[in-house]
Amino acid sequence: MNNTIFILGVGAFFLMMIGLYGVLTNRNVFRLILGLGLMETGVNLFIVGASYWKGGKPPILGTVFETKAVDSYADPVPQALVLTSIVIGLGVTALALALMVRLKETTKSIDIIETKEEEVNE
Amino acid sequence: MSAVNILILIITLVMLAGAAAVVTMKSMIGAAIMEGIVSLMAALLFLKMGAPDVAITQAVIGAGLSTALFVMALNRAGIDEKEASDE
Amino acid sequence: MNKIAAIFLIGLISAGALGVYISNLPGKKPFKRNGHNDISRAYMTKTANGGKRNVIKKGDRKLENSSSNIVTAVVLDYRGFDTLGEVTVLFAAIAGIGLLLGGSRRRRIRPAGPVISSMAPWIAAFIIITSAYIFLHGHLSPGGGFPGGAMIAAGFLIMVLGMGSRAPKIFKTIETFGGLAFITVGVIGFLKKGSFLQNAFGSGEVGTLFGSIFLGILYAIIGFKVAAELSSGFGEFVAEEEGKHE
Amino acid sequence: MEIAGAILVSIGVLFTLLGALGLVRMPDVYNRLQAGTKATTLGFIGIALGVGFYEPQWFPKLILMVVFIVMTAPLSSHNLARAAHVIGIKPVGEVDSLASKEADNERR
Repeated sequence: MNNTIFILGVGAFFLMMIGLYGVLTNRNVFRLILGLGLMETGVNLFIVGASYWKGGKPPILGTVFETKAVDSYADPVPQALVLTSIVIGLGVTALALALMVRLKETTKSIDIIETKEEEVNE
Repeated sequence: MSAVNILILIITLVMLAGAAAVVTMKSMIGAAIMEGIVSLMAALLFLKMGAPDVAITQAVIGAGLSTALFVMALNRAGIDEKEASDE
Repeated sequence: MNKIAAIFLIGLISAGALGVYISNLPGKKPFKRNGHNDISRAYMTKTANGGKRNVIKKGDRKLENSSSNIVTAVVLDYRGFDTLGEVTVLFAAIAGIGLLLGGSRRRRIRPAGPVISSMAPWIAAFIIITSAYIFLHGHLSPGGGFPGGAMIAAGFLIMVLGMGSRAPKIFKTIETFGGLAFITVGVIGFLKKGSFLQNAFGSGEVGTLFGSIFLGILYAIIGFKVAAELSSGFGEFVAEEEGKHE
Repeated sequence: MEIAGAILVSIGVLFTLLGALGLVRMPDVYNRLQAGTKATTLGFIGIALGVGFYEPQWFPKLILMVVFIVMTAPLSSHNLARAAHVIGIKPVGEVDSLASKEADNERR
């Protein structure tokens, strides 16, 4: 039954592509940061969705043990990778927003076309 | 199509619609809040995939802190909504 | 770049990538071993029962770290170097925010209305207690240091926005000592067991709070560190009221 | 036990539906906030207690969730209404008593 993994993979891929469209077509720095956030969410969904299989339980043993095969749990390694990736994404977004605030204070604009290099250097 | 499939399909479609709204919306605060909705739907998808740790982290960070951070940065920079047209 | 060119480029990428993706989807046959490759299988069996059998039984002891939550075991024990590097990256990002936005601005923050400012400390206390539960039980239930620390930062954000108080200076100290404590735990593992970040505190019964004291200590350290970093970093973004010196 | 849970969940779903209808039907921001917050709070309480009847060991956490919702939902709706009033959205009716009260305060 691969319908679900297909839906997840294609949905995550289209989320990435919508974020890429937002990054390519906007000149507003704030919208660029929003597009980067969309792309990041899409990549995280794709990594975890690639390890999905039907009926996979959350990888938590619980306090009441039964005799269970290890194969009945979902794969924990992509989840661990994505767990750290989300927090790093927040740090990167915050740094980008701080740069945007400085850009606005320096050049009175957040448009990437109107911002000239000489103005920044003054 | 089982019931789980239909649920995942609906959540994915809502998420993609929210992402399209982020890209096309005029108002910047509205776009930031829409990004929060996309993160919330992604958290639901993580939960359906059997990853509750990632779902909690995505819900707290993506839908809560990140949206507040966007709005606070707009406010701190003093960006007006009127100059935000990108055409 | 205009929109037509962007749509054309995205369509090109989509066609290529989706073609590769669909042609590589497995057919009727399920993935080999339900999709677990060898390394995640090894992590799961080692966490569960020392890598001997394929099943998990009640009362298993003498495990490697005796954590119920396998994701926690992978994040903190088997891939502890990754987590150390990740915390360092977060520290670098927050230090960059402090460099960019910090300064000698000491104006008064405008508090919210009376209803919010009188109710904000109670809500912040509730959020902080919940997040302490989340990061102390990181090896028993879903959660852990990263979401717990982010929730503490959210609580402090509510206090800052609602009551107009500033983030205190002690956060920088907590951040520094958090990093030092993480490395100290790693060095203790090096001295006692011979390898950096190895489990030096032993392991007890699976499913109890003190059964896996090593992961508990590490996640508490990470929780405090992430909370201090995010709180002090977000405090820089709060807009201040112009002109009023009080 | 399960019948009581089903009844509570049904009440919660009904109130949430009424809140959603109110969001569409109501004329202005303040009425919409009223519908969207109060009905949804009651709906959430019903759903949480009903789920507690289905799974009795979750009951303490559900009670904590209800306490949190009851603490925060009125605050958020109050703050949204205050923000809408600050940026100058007029209510639908003729009387704006809060504006006249603030005008009184400024005159003093």
